[in-house]
Amino acid sequence: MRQLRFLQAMNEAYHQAMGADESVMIIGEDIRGGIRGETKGLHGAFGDLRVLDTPISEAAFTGFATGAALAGLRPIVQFQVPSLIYVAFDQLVNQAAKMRLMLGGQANLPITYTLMVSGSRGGNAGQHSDNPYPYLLHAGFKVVCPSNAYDAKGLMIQAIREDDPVVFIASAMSLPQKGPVPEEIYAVPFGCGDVKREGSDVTVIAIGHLVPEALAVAERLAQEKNISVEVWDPRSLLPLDREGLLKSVKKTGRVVIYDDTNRTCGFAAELSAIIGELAFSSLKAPIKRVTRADVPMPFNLALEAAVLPKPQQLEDAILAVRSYAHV
Amino acid sequence: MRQLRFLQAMNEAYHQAMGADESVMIIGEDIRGGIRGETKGLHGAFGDLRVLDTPISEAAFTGFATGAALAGLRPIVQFQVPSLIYVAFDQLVNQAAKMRLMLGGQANLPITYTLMVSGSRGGNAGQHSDNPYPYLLHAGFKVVCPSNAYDAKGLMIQAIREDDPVVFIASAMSLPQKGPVPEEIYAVPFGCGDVKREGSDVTVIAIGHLVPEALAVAERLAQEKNISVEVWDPRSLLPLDREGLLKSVKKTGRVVIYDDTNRTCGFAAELSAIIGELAFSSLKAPIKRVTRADVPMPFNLALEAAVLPKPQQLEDAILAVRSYAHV
Amino acid sequence: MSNIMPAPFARSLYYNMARIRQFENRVVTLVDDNEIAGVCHEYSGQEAVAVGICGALTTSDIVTSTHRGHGHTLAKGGDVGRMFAELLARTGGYNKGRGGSMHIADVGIGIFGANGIVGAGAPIACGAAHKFKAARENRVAVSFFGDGAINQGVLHEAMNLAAIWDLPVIFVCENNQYAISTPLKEVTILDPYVRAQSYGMPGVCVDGMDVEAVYHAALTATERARTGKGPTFIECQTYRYFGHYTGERHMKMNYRSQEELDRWKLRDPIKIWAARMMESGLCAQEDIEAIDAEVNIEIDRGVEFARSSPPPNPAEALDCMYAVPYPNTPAWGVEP
Amino acid sequence: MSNIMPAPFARSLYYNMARIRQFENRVVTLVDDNEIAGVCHEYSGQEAVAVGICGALTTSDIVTSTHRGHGHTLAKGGDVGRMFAELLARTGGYNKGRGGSMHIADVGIGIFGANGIVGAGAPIACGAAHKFKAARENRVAVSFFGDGAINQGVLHEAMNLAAIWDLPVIFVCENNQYAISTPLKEVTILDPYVRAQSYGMPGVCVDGMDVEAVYHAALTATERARTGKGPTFIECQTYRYFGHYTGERHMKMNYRSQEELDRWKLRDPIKIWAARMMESGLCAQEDIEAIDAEVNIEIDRGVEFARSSPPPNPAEALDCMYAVPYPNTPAWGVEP
Ligand SMILES: Cc1ncc(C[n+]2csc(CCOP(=O)(O)OP(=O)(O)O)c2C)c(N)n1
Ligand SMILES: Cc1ncc(C[n+]2csc(CCOP(=O)(O)OP(=O)(O)O)c2C)c(N)n1
Ligand SMILES: [Mg+2]
Ligand SMILES: [Mg+2]
Repeated sequence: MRQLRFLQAMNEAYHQAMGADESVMIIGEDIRGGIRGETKGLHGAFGDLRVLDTPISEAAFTGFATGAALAGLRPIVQFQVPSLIYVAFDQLVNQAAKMRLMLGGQANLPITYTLMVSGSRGGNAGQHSDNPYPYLLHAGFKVVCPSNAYDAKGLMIQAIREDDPVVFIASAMSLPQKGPVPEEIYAVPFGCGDVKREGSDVTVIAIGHLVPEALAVAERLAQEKNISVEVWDPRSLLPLDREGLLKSVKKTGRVVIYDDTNRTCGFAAELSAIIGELAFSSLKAPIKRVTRADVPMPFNLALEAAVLPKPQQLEDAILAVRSYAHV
Repeated sequence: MRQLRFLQAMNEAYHQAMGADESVMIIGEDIRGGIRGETKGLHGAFGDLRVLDTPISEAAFTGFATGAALAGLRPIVQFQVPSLIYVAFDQLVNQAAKMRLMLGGQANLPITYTLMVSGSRGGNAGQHSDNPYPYLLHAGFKVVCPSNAYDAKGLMIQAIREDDPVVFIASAMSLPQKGPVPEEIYAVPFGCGDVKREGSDVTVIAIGHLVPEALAVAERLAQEKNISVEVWDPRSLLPLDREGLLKSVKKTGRVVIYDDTNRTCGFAAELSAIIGELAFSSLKAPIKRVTRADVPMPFNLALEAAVLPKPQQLEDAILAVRSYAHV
Repeated sequence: MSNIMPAPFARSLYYNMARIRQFENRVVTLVDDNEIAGVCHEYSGQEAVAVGICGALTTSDIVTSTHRGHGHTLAKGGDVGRMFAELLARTGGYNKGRGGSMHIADVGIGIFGANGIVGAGAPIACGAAHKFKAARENRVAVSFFGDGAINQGVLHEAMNLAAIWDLPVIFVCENNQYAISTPLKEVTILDPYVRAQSYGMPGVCVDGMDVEAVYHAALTATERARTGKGPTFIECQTYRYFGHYTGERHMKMNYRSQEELDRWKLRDPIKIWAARMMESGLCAQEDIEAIDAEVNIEIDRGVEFARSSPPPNPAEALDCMYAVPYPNTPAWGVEP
Repeated sequence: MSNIMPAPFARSLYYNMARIRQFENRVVTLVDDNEIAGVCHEYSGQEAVAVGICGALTTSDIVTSTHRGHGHTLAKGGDVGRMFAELLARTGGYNKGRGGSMHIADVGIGIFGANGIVGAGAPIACGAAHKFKAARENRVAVSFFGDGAINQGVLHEAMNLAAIWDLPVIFVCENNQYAISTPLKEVTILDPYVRAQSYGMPGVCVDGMDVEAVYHAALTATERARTGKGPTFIECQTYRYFGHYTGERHMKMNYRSQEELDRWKLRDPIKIWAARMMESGLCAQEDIEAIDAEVNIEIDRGVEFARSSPPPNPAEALDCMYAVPYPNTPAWGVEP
């Protein structure tokens, strides 16, 4: 099959979704120019009224999308950098996320928010390295976090079709990754996790760009230490495929969560709490979280590496839960 | 000892802290008027330059406090309603919380943020019922959540003295509660949880205004069912008194977390994850979370009650973990 | 000017103002009787603003409203019964009892919702306006907000979007002189409408106690909007008769004086309009009384409807969160 | 005007501009050589703004800066060596290698930090200004921001606070015509300084390629601020020579033309000032060359200092987060 980069897969999803449905529009900063490429060609194909380059006014253009959705459009909102959601946080959390329930279900809000270059990308320091999905999960947004180009296209198509607000995490580390992507339009459904590698000793739950890293560690451990690691990718974090998750956990009884966001009240905590409550009797070892440390990203690359979750930590955690014996 | 309401204890803490230290100032909306009473008398006592009534500009006055702190003041920032932090979220999360690390420690930011009437107070619906501390914990803010008037005064004094940004949660349900409060100025240190009731069968970790509810349930279960429940109040959520927490958990081996914030990626998830990893071998039953449901608060009071964590749910959870037998 | 206004229309303005006034009076009673939970922000005194503006709108135009939203909703054609039912938190309410006073909406007739966050409705109106413009629909979006909102950043961002994209939006600033206890003159130097001008859009100021003046300003603005010329900002000088919200009557607040209140009440928008209609021969005293009586009945019936409407089922507390729910999503607070 | 400016001061303006220019040129080399990680937003072309404004400040005045912050920091008296050390992420850097280009600060000499979030520095400057006013200190706070920031709500909120409280703040809008690829004229109708006027403060527009013009505007503004008369807004028309950031050279961007760039370069702030100084007899060609050479040495030494400074210890990656850390706070990503 044809290989595309994650970024190209996003671009194709945009083109196909906008081509298929006149009500889809996109709004954000510098998207005509298409600095990174994910919006390339959209302005030429769909014009000024469906491809809106905005002033630096995130709060307003986020609210704008809410109003456009209430009036019948399906907006895509691009955040140039993930931490810009904070400037628009009221319009996200107090307005868009709450609107449907507050309205008693009178209207749908089919809005897709794209968080470009989520996570760290080497020396971007404190304000440009966040991976802020736990905030959005806590607020009740549907959130998808694709780990490869195929899932990126399919989850983007589904996000745009979904009749609720959805946040699409476009991880900095994933954007250049290549993978097979069908040419036709297709959707990856929400709430369907994916066993990216089967295994029987330990379940590793890896999120987004950490999935390939986890696969590499699993491969190495299989070869070097004969340990069978299952790598489970939730794909959509909310809704979460609990059934798939618990199936894997019940099989292995040993769990490591590999997640590149701040630790406290992060997504790894949520997964740990769910598993701890619902699969307690299957657990043969404590659930280990391997996450980002609880600080803004320091600029220095060695400090950055020290703050980020690392393959070595994952390996250590796998070995620890694998050798853990109930006392 | 003299009895004060939680709200009066806050007011006394403000007066004493401002009296003791000239650099303490307070800024917010309608604080001269003192609608609720927590800021009563401050303007008369300390004047225009230390008690600032602002326009409806939360983002700006939050940033203002950051600048004032960098220039040497110790600002208290009052949010009239907790969900107003979303309007100021960039100034909180991208600026104040990250500033010290980004500066390489060049300056301290001794700022206290007070979130008035946090939580639900009966029919205030979707935008006025949030208890948003998980967002702030995830962002790295120190957060205190006092459950009674004594702790309120002591934690407020400590918050104002602390050389870092601290969020003080003033729960709607706690504000009218009375309790003994010493007249002199005193601080309750951070990172020191409090066993509000000793017990040996089950540990209930209760947050803020749920502590009195948990105590009532514990009392009832002791009398009616002879179950010995320990009620542990973390008081400061970050820093967290892990030692105290784990001591209680290791004693009882059975845990219920009673927390009035949204469930997903909430504080209960974090506690569950910590305990699951660090006290795994002591656990005799799954850790149960009794939290708020994952929706904005519906207006109708019966729906509100259905969404909030309830004593009955706490009791059920205690009974369930108490009778749980490892299979 | 009144002589160029057809009598039925003039009377409808009166009718709509009287409806709001009586609605609010009943709200106060229902709050006192504990039939309404939470807080309500009464609109009394400001009726000419909502009614004058909405007089220039059709059902297909939309409005975004504020915490003080009853007046806008009624003026836009909201049903009294469904509004009371919402305030009483019943299933027959506009929002099925999920929204309450601060979120009442009827999306079907273009009421995109009251809003508990000051200023937050402005960009939402802009987005709807963009849809109208893009689809070449001849519709207008109106954003109501208070004088306090003029210092919220998002309002400025929204005004700029509307101006640069020539959106069919009308920004209506209800300057009732206070934001809770804070006088406008302490927190702004120039008048609100001056700020709008700095975005390159017309900003005007009208007497917000004069429904006719408001209506004519709205008419100019809607014509501008409908002909693709872009947004307008209308500041309406007005006053609220009650406290900031229902709770204020039980508090000692002294941010404004009785004399000031009395002075504004001399220019009561409903009385002024009744007098002017009669002067101009558009109706007689009996007509006014007939309208008042009619409204009275409507209010009674509305309360009756609301009281007879069943409350929502707590088992459905998580309904309405998503159009497409999934297993365990949204999650309850305990594992089922 | 130049003839009323003392020669040493005039030369210091030149010296500071040359320092910024050479600094940025070296930054580009270091980025290309992979000695600097992340991105840098070069200030070349805009030197007259930073230097003209900071020329009217003393060390005790403070500035808040932007993502394009090198120029402001240097003009405010920043040390070249410690700046390079920060860009090279060394312990000798201003922020001990924790901040990098977008967060360089020297709180001690009143540089409250570059900022990666557009507009975010404005309220921070206001808070510092309040401290100066409350403590009756004769100090001023300056907030630099780009033309793009004019559409961020928080900037408006901050301007209003400064205006109503007569804060000693100067808002400096560096209008370099673009926000990344977005031309200002597409996203705003009237000029930025007009908006400031709507808050009741003086708003002026000056030639941002003319250091003398900028300096005189700054002098007027600082005098106003220091005498308790409140804020001023200064728009400086300028241009950036490089792309939005270091990465742009490797991209095909066509939002602006080579002709436009060439036209602006004809009015290069450094060349213009050198010529004017010579015309006015404030210095000779040799003086200019001497300054250039001096700066050259300073830059070399700065890079040398930076390279010799040790990198931070990864075990200390969580340091600096809190003034008062606690056990496990901040937490590492794995249990220790
Ligand atoms: C962003 C925001 N800040 C503060 C509040 C709390 N609050 C509710 S209404 C109000 C005053 C609003 O004043 P104004 O806009 O003049 O409207 P009015 O109440 O006078 O109709 C305030 C401060 C809020 N709801 N939203
Ligand atoms: C609030 C916010 N929105 C968007 C960005 C991404 N961004 C970084 S710089 C920039 C352009 C800023 O333009 P301007 O203010 O004119 O400054 P200039 O780069 O021209 O100096 C943008 C959009 C950001 N950092 N912060
Ligand atoms: Mg008002
Ligand atoms: Mg610019």
